Amino acid sequence: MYTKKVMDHFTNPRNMGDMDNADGVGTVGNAKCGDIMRIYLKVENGIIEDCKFKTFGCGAAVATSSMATELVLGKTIEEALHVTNKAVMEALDGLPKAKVHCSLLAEEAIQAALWDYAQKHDITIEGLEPPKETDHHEEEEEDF
Amino acid sequence: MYTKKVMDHFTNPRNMGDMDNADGVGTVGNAKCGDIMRIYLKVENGIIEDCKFKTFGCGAAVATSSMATELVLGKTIEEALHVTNKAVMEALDGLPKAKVHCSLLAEEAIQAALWDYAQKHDITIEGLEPPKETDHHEEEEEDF
Amino acid sequence: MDKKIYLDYAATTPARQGVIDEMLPYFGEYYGNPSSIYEFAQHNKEAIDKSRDIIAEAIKAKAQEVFFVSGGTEADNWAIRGIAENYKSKGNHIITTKTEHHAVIHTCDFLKKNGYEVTYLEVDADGLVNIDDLKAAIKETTILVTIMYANNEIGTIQPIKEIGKICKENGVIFHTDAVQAFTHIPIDVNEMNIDLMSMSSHKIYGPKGIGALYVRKGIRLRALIHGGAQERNRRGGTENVPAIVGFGKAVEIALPELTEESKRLEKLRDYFIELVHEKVPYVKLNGHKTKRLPNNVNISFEFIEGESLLIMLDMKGVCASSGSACTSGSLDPSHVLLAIGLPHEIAHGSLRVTIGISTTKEELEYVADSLVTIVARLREMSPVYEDYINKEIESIIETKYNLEGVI
Amino acid sequence: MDKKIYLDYAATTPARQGVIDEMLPYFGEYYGNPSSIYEFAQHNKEAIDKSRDIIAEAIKAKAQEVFFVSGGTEADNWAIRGIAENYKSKGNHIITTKTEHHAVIHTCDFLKKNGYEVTYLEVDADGLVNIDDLKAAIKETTILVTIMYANNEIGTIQPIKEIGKICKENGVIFHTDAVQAFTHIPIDVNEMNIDLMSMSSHKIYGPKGIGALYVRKGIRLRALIHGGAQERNRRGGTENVPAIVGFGKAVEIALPELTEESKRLEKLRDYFIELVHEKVPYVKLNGHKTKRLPNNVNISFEFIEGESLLIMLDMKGVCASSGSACTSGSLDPSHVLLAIGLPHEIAHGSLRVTIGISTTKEELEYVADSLVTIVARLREMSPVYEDYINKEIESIIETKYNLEGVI
Ligand SMILES: Cc1ncc(COP(=O)(O)O)c(C=O)c1O
Ligand SMILES: Cc1ncc(COP(=O)(O)O)c(C=O)c1O
Repeated sequence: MYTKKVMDHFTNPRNMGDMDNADGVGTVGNAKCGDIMRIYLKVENGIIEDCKFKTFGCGAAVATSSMATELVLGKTIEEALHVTNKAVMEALDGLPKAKVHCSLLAEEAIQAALWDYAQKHDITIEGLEPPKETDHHEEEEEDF
Repeated sequence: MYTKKVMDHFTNPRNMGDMDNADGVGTVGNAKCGDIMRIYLKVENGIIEDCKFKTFGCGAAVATSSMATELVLGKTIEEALHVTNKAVMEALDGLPKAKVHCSLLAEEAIQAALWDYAQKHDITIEGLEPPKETDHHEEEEEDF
Repeated sequence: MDKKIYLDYAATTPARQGVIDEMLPYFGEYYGNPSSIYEFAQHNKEAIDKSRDIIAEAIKAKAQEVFFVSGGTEADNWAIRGIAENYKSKGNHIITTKTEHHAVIHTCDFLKKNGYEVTYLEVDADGLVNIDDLKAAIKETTILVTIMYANNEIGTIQPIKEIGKICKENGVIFHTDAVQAFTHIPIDVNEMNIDLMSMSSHKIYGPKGIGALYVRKGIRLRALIHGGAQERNRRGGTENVPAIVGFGKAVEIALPELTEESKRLEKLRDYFIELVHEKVPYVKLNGHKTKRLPNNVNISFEFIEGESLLIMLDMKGVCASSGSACTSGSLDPSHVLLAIGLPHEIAHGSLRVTIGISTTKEELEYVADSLVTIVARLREMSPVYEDYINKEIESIIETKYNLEGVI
Repeated sequence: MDKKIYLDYAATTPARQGVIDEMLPYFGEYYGNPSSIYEFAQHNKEAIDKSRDIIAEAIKAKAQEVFFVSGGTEADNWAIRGIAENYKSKGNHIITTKTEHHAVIHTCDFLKKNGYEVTYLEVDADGLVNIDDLKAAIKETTILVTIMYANNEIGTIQPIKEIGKICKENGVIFHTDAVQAFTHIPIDVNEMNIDLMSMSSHKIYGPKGIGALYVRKGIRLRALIHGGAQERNRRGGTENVPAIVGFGKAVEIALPELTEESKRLEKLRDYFIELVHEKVPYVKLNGHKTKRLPNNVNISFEFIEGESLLIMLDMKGVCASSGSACTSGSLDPSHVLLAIGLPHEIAHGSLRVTIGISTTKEELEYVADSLVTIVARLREMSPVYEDYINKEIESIIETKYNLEGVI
């Protein structure tokens, strides 16, 4: 069902854990849809120096959050903003159709953490929207 | 599907053939229902001295006509009248439900031959009705 | 019975050894439920996908257009009822023919009782649908045309490509029951404009209890069997993995052999037809002479009845059929034979011989010889033949069909 | 993966060797179509009759009341839709529960969309239907009550005898989906006043793709699959002989072992439940503690999500399920767990372990030990658990269910 990369990131998640004195923390998802992701950021001079995650969710949820942290680590805020769900999926060699929403969640988790960082440090990050409750469940393929 | 007795009478039909100068001949059934039976009788002093049949029809049709001839041979007309389809079926150790109509046809064939005999010899046989076109097809078991 | 000559391949076929071998591990070893998440069951999911690919490729369809069902009958029911119910708002008229398999006819009958209008097209003496009749029958309210690819009793192959073209031109959905045609004659659902197509495994040396329905992308087909999310939500029920694997394997084996095997069968078929006509008088071939399944022979023997004939053949080790297997046990003569205009008298006396992979020339010669004896014997017993000999009636085959018989 | 511990017997079972051996000759050797007239095929007819007898006897029914279908799903669909359509003139109201299998729920949903009124009864926290609710729901227009015998996810066994009694008293037809109960607990259709009952072969060590519907004599059940005269005109389609034979054999083997095997399984089941509760904190058993299938364990693990749990178990060679296999792939938590009132948070983190003939105590101990590690690992990764540890939230299991957990 999952690619080797997904399985690797699920079984050996990178950057898993919490962070004391994080500069930004973002939590997205909810128990109803079965996935909750939390991203911690440490930002220095506009560069993401450290990034951690915790995830409650399926294999894809864990893997996408792990991959997302990898992708933003060492990047500028600008660059991190452009780590899209597509980039996460590609880096994982793809996801099953039913799991695409996990990659969206990972993208949002990064943005939510950046938003929190901006709020706390009273700065404005261009193009960054406040996080909102969304539901990424796909419609059933066709309705008969 | 068929009992051993039925198969025996089908493969080795008794009294199969036609008869010159028969005293009575009865033909029942029709091509539509797929069974036609013809019975020939030779009657002497009120006793069935000889009896032959020809049958167009299924295995059960052949077997019941064969058995019917056996059952009436040597009997008085009176007795032959009482050779019912039940008697024929019992003598054959039974018939599949869908084939019961064959035994009715055999009963009717005997009676038709007796009727013909009575007509030709201008006598009345008590309890004997003129043959009529009937259709013995069973209703389907239940209609859903 | 020592000898067994099986000549009822249209009723069902043995599963090939290669098919059985392929299925076997899926009963006790790879038994996982393909919907399960663990590796062990994922293997079965892949096995199903592989079969789906094979079948899709065989008819030039996409894998997502192939749905597994429990057999040809379910495929027919699903296609017809599913379309009827889903396109009700568009119309309530269905067109079919008088020679369809009971799975189609009885489903149409059922819909007719429930507010649909059904046109049962006549066929000609060879069993062919008239294209002009079809054109004339299509109207505003027509939502579905369901016409079989090839007939199971008389083997006649319909002009499917023309039918498909007309349906397309008129915006009418076209379903075809290809149970007898699949892997016997080449099928291309696109070239033939087929929207839905029924297939069955046990007619092509696969296992019983499995079949497939092709559903063209874009066709909305309401589920017939509701349940779990199997078959992309369209057909509930734990997948019959071994059977699906076996079905796929059967297609995989049959397809490359198609051309050669059908040629071989056609030759045998025509040889047997000739042989019977040579050796037995008052016989008539039913179905079209050339637009005919390679494996089908259907012959009426005048003055005798089919069941007796079958039993006597059985006693000589020959397995054949009269009408279709599904209707045996019923007392009415086959609706197909009546539809091609056969009088009851000779419809009752018809024999279907369908040949297959194991059939040899020698077997057919043996059967032809057996027929000589058996038919003679049954005619000797027949009051109808007696009437003919006594010149009380005429031979229907002689007078109506101008087929000469020699005694 | 070297080790394989299969604990998903409720999803499907391997066919027993004895079953496979019994089926095998019917693929390539006794392949005849049972509707055919010749001796060769009559053997298969008898084989089918034998299986029918075995199954009828197992539920104290008559052979003519047992109809073979393609599986539990078809049986459910047929029973519900068949009754709904045939008794429409009497009424349009159907009663079921919120914890039925999708084969039942989705069929009811379908009927609801098509003019029927459906009452989905609530269940209590253990999954049991309230008899007074049922009584209150029955009205003039009620034509059918369909309540499952035992639940496939949480194992809860419904008070079928009481339900049957009430249906009888009210002149309402009663169908039960006994797919998970059949051959696991003794069933007597007369004593329990069951009018229709669904059974499936692949849940009881028989082959996939075959099942049966019991239909009490006198119940008029419209055909769902129209076609040939098979199954006494009620279910068309060439009979799946090998599968029917295998199904019969599976019942024949299972029945005499029922009492002893269910005792063994119950002991294992309760041992495992205890073990997990001892070793893992914040866990909750779902389903009734004693009115429960002998082979079913369903446990929620707080703060974690089920799919991750399954994958990690899989990597340790353990095959288990979360919710029912049929709904995996769907993202919603199981409708059954929600129906018994579980909050989404813990419904998502549930594990179904279903044991069977090969299950040993050692296997379950291994699984319990694995769970200790895996659950700890997943909680370490869980932001919800972090919130709990930081006292930002409370444990639902502790507060709502008063089940103490030790860290
Ligand atoms: C309670 C219940 N009903 C019905 C079914 C469907 O049975 P089948 O998979 O044979 O269609 C299942 C199993 O999937 C089940 O557990
Ligand atoms: C033309 C045709 N359609 C449908 C069927 C039904 O297929 P199955 O027996 O797989 O249900 C058959 C065979 O019985 C057939 O010959």
